[in-house]
Amino acid sequence: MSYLFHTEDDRREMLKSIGAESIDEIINAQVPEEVRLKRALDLPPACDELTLTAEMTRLAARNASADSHVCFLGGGAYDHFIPAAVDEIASRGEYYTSYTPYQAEVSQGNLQVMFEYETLVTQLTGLGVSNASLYDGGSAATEAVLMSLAMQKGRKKVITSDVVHPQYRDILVAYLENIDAELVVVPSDENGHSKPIMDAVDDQTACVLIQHPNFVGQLESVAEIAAAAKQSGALTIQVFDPVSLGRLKRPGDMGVDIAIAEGQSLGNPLAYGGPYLGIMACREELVRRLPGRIAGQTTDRRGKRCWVLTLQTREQHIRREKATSNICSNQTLLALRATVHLSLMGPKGLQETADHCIAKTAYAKEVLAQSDRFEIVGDGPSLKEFVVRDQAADVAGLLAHARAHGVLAGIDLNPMCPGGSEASQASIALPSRYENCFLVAVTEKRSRAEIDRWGKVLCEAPAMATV
Amino acid sequence: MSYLFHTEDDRREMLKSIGAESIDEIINAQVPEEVRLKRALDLPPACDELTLTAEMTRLAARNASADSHVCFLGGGAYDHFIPAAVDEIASRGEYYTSYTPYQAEVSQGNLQVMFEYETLVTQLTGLGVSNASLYDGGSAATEAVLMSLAMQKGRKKVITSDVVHPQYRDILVAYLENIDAELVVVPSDENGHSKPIMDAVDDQTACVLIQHPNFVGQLESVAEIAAAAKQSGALTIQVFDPVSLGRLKRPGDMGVDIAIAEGQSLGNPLAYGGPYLGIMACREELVRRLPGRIAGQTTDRRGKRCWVLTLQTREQHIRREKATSNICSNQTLLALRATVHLSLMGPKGLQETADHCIAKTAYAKEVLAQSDRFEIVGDGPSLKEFVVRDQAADVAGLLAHARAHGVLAGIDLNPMCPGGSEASQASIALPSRYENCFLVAVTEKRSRAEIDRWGKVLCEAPAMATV
Amino acid sequence: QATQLLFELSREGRRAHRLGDLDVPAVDASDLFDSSELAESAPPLPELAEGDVIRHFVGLSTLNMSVDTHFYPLGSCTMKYNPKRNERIASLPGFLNVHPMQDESGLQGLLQLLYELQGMFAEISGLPGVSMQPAAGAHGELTALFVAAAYFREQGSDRNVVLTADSAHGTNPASAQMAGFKTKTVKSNCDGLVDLEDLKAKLDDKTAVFMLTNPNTLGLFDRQIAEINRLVHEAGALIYLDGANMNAILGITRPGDFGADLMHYNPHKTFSGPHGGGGPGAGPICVRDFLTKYLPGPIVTRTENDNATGDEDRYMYHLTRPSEDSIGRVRSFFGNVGVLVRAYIYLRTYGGDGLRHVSEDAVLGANYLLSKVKHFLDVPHGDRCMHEFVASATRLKKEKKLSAMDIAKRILDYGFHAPTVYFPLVVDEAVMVEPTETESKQTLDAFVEALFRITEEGEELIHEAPHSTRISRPDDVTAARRPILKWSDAAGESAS
Amino acid sequence: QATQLLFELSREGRRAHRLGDLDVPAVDASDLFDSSELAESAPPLPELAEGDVIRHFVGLSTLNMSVDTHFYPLGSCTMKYNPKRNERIASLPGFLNVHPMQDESGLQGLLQLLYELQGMFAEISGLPGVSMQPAAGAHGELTALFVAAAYFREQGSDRNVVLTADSAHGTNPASAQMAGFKTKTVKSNCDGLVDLEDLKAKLDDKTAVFMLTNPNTLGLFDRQIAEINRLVHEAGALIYLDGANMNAILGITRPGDFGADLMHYNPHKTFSGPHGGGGPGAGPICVRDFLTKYLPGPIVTRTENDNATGDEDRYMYHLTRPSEDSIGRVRSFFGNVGVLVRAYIYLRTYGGDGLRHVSEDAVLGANYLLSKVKHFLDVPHGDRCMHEFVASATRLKKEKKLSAMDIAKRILDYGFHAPTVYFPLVVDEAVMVEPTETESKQTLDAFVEALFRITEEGEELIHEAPHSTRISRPDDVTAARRPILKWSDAAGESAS
Repeated sequence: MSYLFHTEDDRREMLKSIGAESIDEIINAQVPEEVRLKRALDLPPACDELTLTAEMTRLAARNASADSHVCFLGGGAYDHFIPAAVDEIASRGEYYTSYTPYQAEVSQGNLQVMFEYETLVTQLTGLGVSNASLYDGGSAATEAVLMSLAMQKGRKKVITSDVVHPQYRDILVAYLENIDAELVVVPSDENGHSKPIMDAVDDQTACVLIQHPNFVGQLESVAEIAAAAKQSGALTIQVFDPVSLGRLKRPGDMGVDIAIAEGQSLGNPLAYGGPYLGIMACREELVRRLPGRIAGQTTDRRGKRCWVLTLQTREQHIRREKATSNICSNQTLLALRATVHLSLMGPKGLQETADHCIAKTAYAKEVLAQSDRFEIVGDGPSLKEFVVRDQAADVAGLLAHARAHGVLAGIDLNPMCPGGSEASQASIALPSRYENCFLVAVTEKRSRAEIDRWGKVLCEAPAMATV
Repeated sequence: MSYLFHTEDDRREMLKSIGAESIDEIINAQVPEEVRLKRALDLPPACDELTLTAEMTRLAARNASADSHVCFLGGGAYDHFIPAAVDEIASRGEYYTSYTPYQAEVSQGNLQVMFEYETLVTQLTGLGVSNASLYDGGSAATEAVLMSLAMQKGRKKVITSDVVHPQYRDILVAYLENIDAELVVVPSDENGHSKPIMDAVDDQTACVLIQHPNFVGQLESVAEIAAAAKQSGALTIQVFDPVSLGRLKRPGDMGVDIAIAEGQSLGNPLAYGGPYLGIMACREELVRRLPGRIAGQTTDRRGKRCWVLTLQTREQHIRREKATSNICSNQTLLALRATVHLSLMGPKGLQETADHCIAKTAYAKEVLAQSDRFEIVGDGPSLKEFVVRDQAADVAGLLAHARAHGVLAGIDLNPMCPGGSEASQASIALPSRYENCFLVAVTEKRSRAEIDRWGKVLCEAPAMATV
Repeated sequence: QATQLLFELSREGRRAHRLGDLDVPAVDASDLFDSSELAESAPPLPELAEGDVIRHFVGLSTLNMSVDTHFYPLGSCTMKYNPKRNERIASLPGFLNVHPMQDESGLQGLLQLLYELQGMFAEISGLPGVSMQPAAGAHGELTALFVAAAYFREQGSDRNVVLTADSAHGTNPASAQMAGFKTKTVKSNCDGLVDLEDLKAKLDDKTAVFMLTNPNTLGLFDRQIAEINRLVHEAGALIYLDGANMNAILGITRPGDFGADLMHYNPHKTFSGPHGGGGPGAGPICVRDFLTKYLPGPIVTRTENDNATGDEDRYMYHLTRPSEDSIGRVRSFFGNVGVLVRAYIYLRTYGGDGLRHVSEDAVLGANYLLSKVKHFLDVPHGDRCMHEFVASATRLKKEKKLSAMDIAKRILDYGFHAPTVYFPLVVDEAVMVEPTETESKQTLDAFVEALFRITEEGEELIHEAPHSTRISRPDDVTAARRPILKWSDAAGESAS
Repeated sequence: QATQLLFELSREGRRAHRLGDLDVPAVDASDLFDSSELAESAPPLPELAEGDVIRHFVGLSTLNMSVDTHFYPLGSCTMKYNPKRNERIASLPGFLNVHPMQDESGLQGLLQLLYELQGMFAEISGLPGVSMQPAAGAHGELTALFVAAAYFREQGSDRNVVLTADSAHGTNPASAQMAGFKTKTVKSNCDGLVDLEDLKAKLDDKTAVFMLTNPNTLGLFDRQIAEINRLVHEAGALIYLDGANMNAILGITRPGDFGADLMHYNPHKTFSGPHGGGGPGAGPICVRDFLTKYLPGPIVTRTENDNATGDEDRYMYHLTRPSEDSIGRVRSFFGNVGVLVRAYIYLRTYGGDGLRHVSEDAVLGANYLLSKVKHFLDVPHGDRCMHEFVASATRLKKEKKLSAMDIAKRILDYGFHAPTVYFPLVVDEAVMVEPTETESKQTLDAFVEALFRITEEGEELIHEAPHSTRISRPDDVTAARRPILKWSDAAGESAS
């Protein structure tokens, strides 16, 4: 049977040692008759590798992928280039078939990678300390908020903006629902900036959560907002884009207390949204409230430098209900990929990537400016993402047309606007100004020819509605 | 620059240690001015990984592959299934980035694999000894002939049949051209069997080279031919198909002296013909004339069992012009793949694979029997390969039609028949009875639906010529 | 040989990744952006060549034990063989390079897979409502408790207490606390099962959920399950099943059939993972009908396709947004799809019958080890178990100063990963062994032999173990007291 | 821990690979085939589970040193970094799963690549005729000698002697012999270069080919090359260049420009391989115009496509069968395409300028090592070299009984692969070091430091080296005298 080892002889000898007649005897002695399943599980029959590989290949081919189509989708997940060296390393069994490094002596590989990852994250963010990763960007944002609430006992207010990723806010709502905290979502200004948030901060505010560049691709006045928060005694949490740091100022250099990011863009495949990599860094003073695993340096009994999991007294397996979080896994394999990716990038590679994103995004905006049908929404420059309004008010039709022509042209923002299918409550909606709009991301992977093709497909699409 | 390491500082320090002003100074001191290239090489400009990957992906997509098309091609290379575990192992850097195991202490992995490979080949063939691999099946056949000539000084005649792979004979002709030997190609009988070869064997014959199953998919009377050869003091060389040994008798059990095979079908990708794996096994008495690397077992200074390259006195780096062959590489990585593949197969898996080939081939013959246009050529049962005559005499058009419908339906035999573009001389031609024929291979990978589709495409193809 | 850090290998000016020349007009960032927004220089990442990077990380990998290299009987973690076909298939571009915000019409293949997987999870658990969004087991626990909380909220109930077993994983109480519940601990009885009297005493009209692990962390199936089921439900509470130990009962019994109202799976354990050095996992949850509407979404549904041209497009698959009553999201996008795809391939590979054999062989292997180990190590909870068992080194500690930790460290020298030690907390000097179904009898015999030898070895040899690893017994205390959590240039650290 | 053989792990009845149920009518082989043709049972292969197989071969891999894990300064082998992009791209189904008997119309992408690669090989060598069929360097040598033989045959010439240098690779004379030539050896002079007097003495009207390695195996570029060129050609013979050392001269000088009429490449060395544990390689050859018609085929050619729709299909690529004068085939199918695809990617990655930098850095690295090593090891042929150099342990052997082999064995303990030893034959106790361009200065410094330490270490320590490897100094003599070339059940061997 597939991956089983025991031959009939093995089974016989093993049962003899146990002193049982059959495996059923062992099981039935423990599992009461009344709860036993009396039939076989109703699953598809066992399938061999050849047949299953063929079937799954057909299934995979029925999906439009960033390989089969040209991808301009972003919104928190990006089609950045992944060097082959990243896959080479991450496909080594010693990494992907090992577990949490409970025995440091036989886990120095993973532990050193975690320590290097943490160091890279601090270099990237300009903050003092990083954990070894969390589930994803969205849940990491919420963990940062929970951490802020725990740091600031008595303060119950969490302030964020309506141009922070709607799904990230959705998670926040779900978590805060069950605890004693209040979420305030402050409307952005007409250009999609969150400066108004500054006026909402008060002495009840535990933290301010902003995204920079934000969900609609605009930059925020991070330093100003962080300064205002600090003045009120609140912490500032920034959702950042790792690639943007090839050019933009680092969170730590702008007064941010906790920086979180979706690490997918650092060498991790799109994978329909997961597994992804939650990056979290914070100021050193906050370290004992940091959720998740942390690797630290120490020496062994012979004085050799080595690495271990540390500060475990924050964790659930020791502290149980008093832990900083219930998280006991981390995304080591994805953190490894990010570590290899950043090692290959180096400062120059990261900067070059950001520069290519900037130039190609600017070029894409120009290409679209040639059609009266489209309007670029927002007043600021873009790193790699921007919003386009379809004056023909037929975004769904437009994007379907593009997909039929091999282009994933953008993300329809209508469902996220008030009343939309993904905006079940006001706190997670986008401002209504993004109705009839779509979000476009242009990474360094998009060639001029692809951008031209994207522009052509969009500009030549039939308009079903009129202005 | 791509994979280079030295920074400008490094270069400066290194030159200082050398005592040179520049790299040019070092080079110019050795390479005379008159032969130096005074211009840059005229190659395409350097290309980065992102751009090159995209370009190569487009180039690859322009080829019809056994993935994009349904493949019924054989003729010495087969679309058998390769389990994922084979790729997993072969993609480990410790295997594919190492070299010939000159230092046994740090090459026990490769050496043990070679020893296991050799053992597996002896188990597969029923012969006493195997080398660690040769370039491919075709050149291995010629090496076997050279070995036979060397064993039998004085005998100059090499006898083979016109249903041995035409390309294998082509290689033989090229090699024998330069040495004192005579090649006799005996015509097969009207059903494509090589029994007539028995009458050609005489006391001048060094060896008889047959293929079983042969190029046109027919079985040969191997035991009878080998007995006849033996009686005349000649050696028998059999080209075998590893997968066929799931059911057919092993070469060693039929009196064959040297067995060679193309090992591609044991876990190695089609790869447009290479790199492939030349398998060679022989009776133990012949071992000191065996070409290529051989790994053997010994003990180390502490008495531990271990493996080394052995019998190197046969080889060119010691014997130079007196070596048994000039071959100093071997196809370790492909032999590794075959070793892993056979380990996964086991006796049952190999048998099951042969059984599926047999049943699916029989089914394919039936499917084609439904059309008057086609005739199965040859009287024997097939393991996985058979010849079909197109009574409409339009094989090229037929196969082009099939390819346009996503099916690589067979190999056109016309070019290999007398006067054809691949039959530059009589000794490498197929018998003229295979004019207007194509060769079909059906592996275990072909589903019933694919065979039906193949049959439908062929049967519905327009006939440009008439009977 | 030194194990240098990336940062120590770095040399200014060295490079690996480069992009080509821009094929669109170049833009100077400082023209486009306000100077206050731009960094003065790129982040101070290390500078390496591609060859550096490969040799560094290949080298580090060899310092790990892993399933691919060693027997890994880490109790409660189900370190089974990770099939290579899963890796290959999950890496097909049509699965790997699909964007999470794509339109469902271009995702029919993947959605079909996820739809069928939902059904398989429901069938194996006996619980019809499935959400595959949670990213890990603990995340699934938390999500299930959110669902329970939403349910009680809608009921207008003030139940706010979660009961957990004293043998439970630490995540149970931690998740309960994060979901806003108070926690109380239910004791184990001397058989290692739920102490029914203690359970009865703690069940009241404030009890929201009893979190049960069954088989529990001692590897024992609680034969009082029918009674527990009755007691908890009669008290008006829900039963949550921690699915960490599902590898013991696949096709044998179903949580939905023995009383669980909610549960999570650990596909990275039960459905062959892999574990990825501690992640990623996934934590799909299954719930009873009446709890389905609270699940986070989206969920995959299907409809008949009126324009079908064959079997392939007989159905249309849809991403259905959660209902108004849904708890909302617990992470961004759909879930850990890469992990789920592997679980699907695993389930299709075994099928229903095969899955039962998986559990049977897991149980067989654990009982076989138990039958051997009990001759030289105490096994406090009897000579039968499900897929794992817990021995105790208490006697050895008294007699030979040989602790569970010493055994764990010394077994590394024999080429085996250590069992889990000091968990569950209810067993003193616990040594928790889970062989899984994918180890040969030869391997199990070799492991027992090594374990036995250790109990006979000299104290000093063992207290200084491991001897064969690159490092031995790192100083955890200093690591926590004076944490060094990143490499620092200024620290002038040197490799040793 | 024991390293068991596959055959010792085997247990009857265990299985890994299985096929599904037949979807066509089953056929009983014994009905279809004559019983005399069928085996009584399947071959006695080992029986293993998939988990067995993976752990076995992953484990074995860790017993190898490789470029990905260690500095590998094996002289004459050019163990440079093997780019990972090459592996990824060469594995695209459109390259990997293409059948060798496919029609050229479905192969336009691959044929374009091969066509362009032919052109690049011609440009780098300065020789216009290219055949990519040979499977390895030695195979290329042999093929080139077949070409030379065909040429002289057509000329009606009875030239039947090949001259080889005494410092040449052993394949040179072996190939000459296989191609039907007699061989004579030309001596090296005290500078390590071709002894011109000896060459003159041996050149006569029987000389067919002079086989030259330049730079030679001492790492020296023969500065007499113009004179050699004149002498050989005036004698009516051809010059063959052994391309093993091309890594020293890319873009610096071209064999065609310095007199070679034929040559082979080792793409697995010069163009980044990989080496695959000893293979596969490839051995494309380049020849002068007048030799082109003798090349084995097919060759790729191109024509303008009249129906082109864009840049992509501007040309049609063709497989052109060899001419009537061709020597025929030297292997089946096209050649080692997988290796050639990697070479193409490598060449495209560097481009022309980059390729010259490759050689420059290879030369820089070798000279840097030489500048350090010469202080404690004799380097008989001066203090300048191209991409490699040969030191001699003769003095150490006399003074401290420290042989080249001892150095090679001891350096393994320091975490480096050994240099090539005892080759070339013209240097006593030769230690041949080739660092390649893809090693950092840090690595080169660490290697020199280790080498120096060894010269200072105690005799006994070194004679018993290596100490850190699983085995040490295997008994080669017994291995050859009483060869054990396969595992045998009957032998009752046991792992140790």
